[in-house]
Amino acid sequence: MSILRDRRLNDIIVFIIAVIIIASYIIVWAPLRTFTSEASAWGSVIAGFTMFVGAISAAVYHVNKVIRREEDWWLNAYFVAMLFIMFFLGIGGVGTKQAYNFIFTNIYRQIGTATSALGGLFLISAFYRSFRLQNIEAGIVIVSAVIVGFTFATVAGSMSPLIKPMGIWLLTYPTMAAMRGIMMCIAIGAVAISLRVVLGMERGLRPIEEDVTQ
Amino acid sequence: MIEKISVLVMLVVLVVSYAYFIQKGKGPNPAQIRRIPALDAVDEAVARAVEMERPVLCIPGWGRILDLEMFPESMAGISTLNYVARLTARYGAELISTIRFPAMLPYAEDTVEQAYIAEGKRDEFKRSEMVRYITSDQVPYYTHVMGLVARERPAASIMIGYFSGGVMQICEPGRSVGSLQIGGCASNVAILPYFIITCDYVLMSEEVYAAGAYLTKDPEMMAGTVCGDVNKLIAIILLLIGTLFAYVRNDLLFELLRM
Amino acid sequence: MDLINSFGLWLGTFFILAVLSYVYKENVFYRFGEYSFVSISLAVQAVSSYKSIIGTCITPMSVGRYVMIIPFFLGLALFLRYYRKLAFIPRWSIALMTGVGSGLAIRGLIDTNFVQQIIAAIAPIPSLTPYEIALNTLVLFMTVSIIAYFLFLFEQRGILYPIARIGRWSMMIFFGATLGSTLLIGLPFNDLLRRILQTFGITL
Amino acid sequence: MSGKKGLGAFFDWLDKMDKRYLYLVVWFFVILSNIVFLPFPIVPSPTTQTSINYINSLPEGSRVIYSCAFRISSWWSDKPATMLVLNHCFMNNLKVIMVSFEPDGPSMLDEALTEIMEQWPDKKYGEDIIHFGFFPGFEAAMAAFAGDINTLTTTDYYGNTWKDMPIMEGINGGKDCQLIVDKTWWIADYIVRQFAAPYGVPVIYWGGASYAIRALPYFSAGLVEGIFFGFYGLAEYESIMKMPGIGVKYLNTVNWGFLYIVILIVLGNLAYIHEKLAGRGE
Repeated sequence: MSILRDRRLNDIIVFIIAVIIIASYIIVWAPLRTFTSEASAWGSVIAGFTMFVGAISAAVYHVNKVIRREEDWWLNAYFVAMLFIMFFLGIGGVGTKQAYNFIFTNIYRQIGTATSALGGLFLISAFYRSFRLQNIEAGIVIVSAVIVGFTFATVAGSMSPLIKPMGIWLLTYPTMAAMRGIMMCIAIGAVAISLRVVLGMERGLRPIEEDVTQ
Repeated sequence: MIEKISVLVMLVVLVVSYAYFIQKGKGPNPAQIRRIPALDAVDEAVARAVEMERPVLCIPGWGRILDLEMFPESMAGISTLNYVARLTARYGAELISTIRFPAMLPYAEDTVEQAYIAEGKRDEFKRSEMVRYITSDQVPYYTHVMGLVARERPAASIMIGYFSGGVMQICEPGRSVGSLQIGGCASNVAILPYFIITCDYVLMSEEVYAAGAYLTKDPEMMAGTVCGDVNKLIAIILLLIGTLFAYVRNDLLFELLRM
Repeated sequence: MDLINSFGLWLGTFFILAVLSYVYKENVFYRFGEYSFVSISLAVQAVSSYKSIIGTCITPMSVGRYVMIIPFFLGLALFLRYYRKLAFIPRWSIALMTGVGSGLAIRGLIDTNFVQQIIAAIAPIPSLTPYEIALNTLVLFMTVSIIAYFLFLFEQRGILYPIARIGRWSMMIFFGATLGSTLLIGLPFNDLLRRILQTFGITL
Repeated sequence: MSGKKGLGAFFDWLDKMDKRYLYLVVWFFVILSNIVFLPFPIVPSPTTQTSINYINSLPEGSRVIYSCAFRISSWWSDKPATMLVLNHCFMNNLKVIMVSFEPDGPSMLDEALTEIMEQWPDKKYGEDIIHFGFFPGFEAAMAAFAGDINTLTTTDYYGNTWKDMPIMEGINGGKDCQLIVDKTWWIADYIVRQFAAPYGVPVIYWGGASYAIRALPYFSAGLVEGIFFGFYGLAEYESIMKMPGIGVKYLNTVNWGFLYIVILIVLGNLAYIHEKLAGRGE
């Protein structure tokens, strides 16, 4: 029984699955490719369950607040009520589909659009205060931002036909070259750290009793 | 039948160089990471907080732990938080760190507690004061931190880890309260411009992965950071030679890599 | 029927104004809208994952794919993490997800973000005009200088200092372009404006 | 010197002004943009034109996967984009396979599906279009969907067995399809890593403008056939297809908003230069 509790068993599971998936990329052999699809499908199923656990742990968090009658506890009660109502409407089959779509379209969608509009606002005050030519680097950032901005804001096209081609040239060559360099370095850095995870050397993953939801 | 051989070669080179630098790390002179100015400024930032008797705000990013894209940066954020906590314990500055995802909370609390124990200041460690879980929803999270920055007026804010939208709403008030800001983000490069125009020091993408190793001087993490250099040097050589070949209309290397 | 529609329109407008009221001051209406948003998003998430579990586990098992019983129980095991004695079982589920995730990431990153980029950079140039050569050299030099900037073994001194500096400036062009493309302010307001006006019977 | 004081006072007032007035100005610009229309010639970017040419080059009956990974907050612009892609595919008699990798997706795709079936009465579900719903796990789900859909599921979103449907004849996974249009909130790396690199499935990426810029190296490496630059892509796509909608109509707001930002940037830098000169003066 103790072998099942041993942490090294987890590292072995991670190692075997990762190595087979990587091997299936290089060796063209049907069983390896089927294993990759099967393992990915299993990973997808488990990820589905983690979303469930996330919803339940959020509900537990809010129920505790209601029980302890903390400030605004009625909002927490409303949270849990709306969570369960919406969930049972969602899985209720055809009968409740119309009510589910009503809440989805008239409440969920409108709040979503409003929050994304709100997010855009916060940038405005920053454009005035932070967009300043303090040094060469900030200067390059601002000049490049304005050129690309004018490339996309089509009103520039009516000002002078040169802006769009210049912007497209800036995007197609210098920007692409810079992103290629950054992309190559991030890839190596991320793979080096993923290697440590696969080889079980990443102490950061030593399981502290963490909440598995996020 | 084998395909994508160049991918296999690059992976083998990375694993071999990783093993080499781990062995070198155990030897007399382990590999050292070059100076990263933004990380040297962390000491200066905490010293400034002690002098001005204002708190240090350290945000280890708001990425998930279990998401492989964000995992490396979240780990770098936790290591940075550990280093900052050791400094605040040693010099007695007030530490505040805000957490977005519940999965990150145990790592953050654990790392700050261990820092204070290592500095012999276990009694000064105040869990709920120093490591604050806000909420996992993004807009309310950064709205709360915006208010916190305006109220606590931190002398230094150190933001290294995975970040996404809402960074401006934290760096902008930070600048206006005169806090020395160090920002860094790796895979989400779309966030770096906001750090560049608001922070005093910026860690550029892959430097964030090196933050953990650079600050903790842990030989294994150093090996993980430095081993990538071999692949990068190979890439530079291939790019230079390949371009020369292209100018003389010879596509030998081009076909070789596509095998 | 249009009674429900108009009630829906008024309900939507109430929530839009509740959320936008945040700009004036964080208030109870905003919190009400925020709690509704988070609770509904979690419910939609739970409904979608419930339906996907049925589609990927229950139905296939009913038509003979019994192997899906294993991921089904590994998924259910995630609820065991509250139960200390059996808390080691959910770690297998996480190990499986980590194995799949790191395997897919490692093989993908090295191919699409590294090797394929080198191949694209040294691809044969059809018309070797001076402009093409100059352009290719510019692209090559910017990419190489950025890779040089991210070398950690060597101090940025001597010949490496100017190269790293140019690498840093090249990155600034990319960061500026990224910032420039996000200068889209006020767009969602159009949809909100149209929706609010529609509630009062005005169509834009 | 008094002029300088006036200018200095203006900048100080601007600095100390409550930033919410700047937000009110946004509302003013939005309302103005629905009244005054600036001249804006839509010049399609090369990447948009290449994407449309690629869709037009597909033979009739080709299978196109419409993979969506966005949330409700952007449905106001993603729905017109979805309807545009569906209309374009039906015009060329292409068969569409819809799948979502975000939980909000299924209900939104269901809404788009009902609308498109009303617009094209002769197209039949299961023959010209199929909806697979949501698969969690993001990159793992993409890998499974690309490799072999049987490992993921035996039914579509509505519970019918997808193997019996004419649209899925000879199709075992994403790898057997002729194109995948990825409309997403995320970066292009995932779709390229799971569809283009392992199986060579042609990809058209449609993400936010900044993520589209990040995908340019894939475009130059031939891993991606075309890129739509977020909202601008929608406006250009609508103008090329001569189906004006939200994209063309709201582009005027983009222009007014952009002019507002340029004014703010210029004012900010003037304040900064004035601060520097005043500082040096003392």
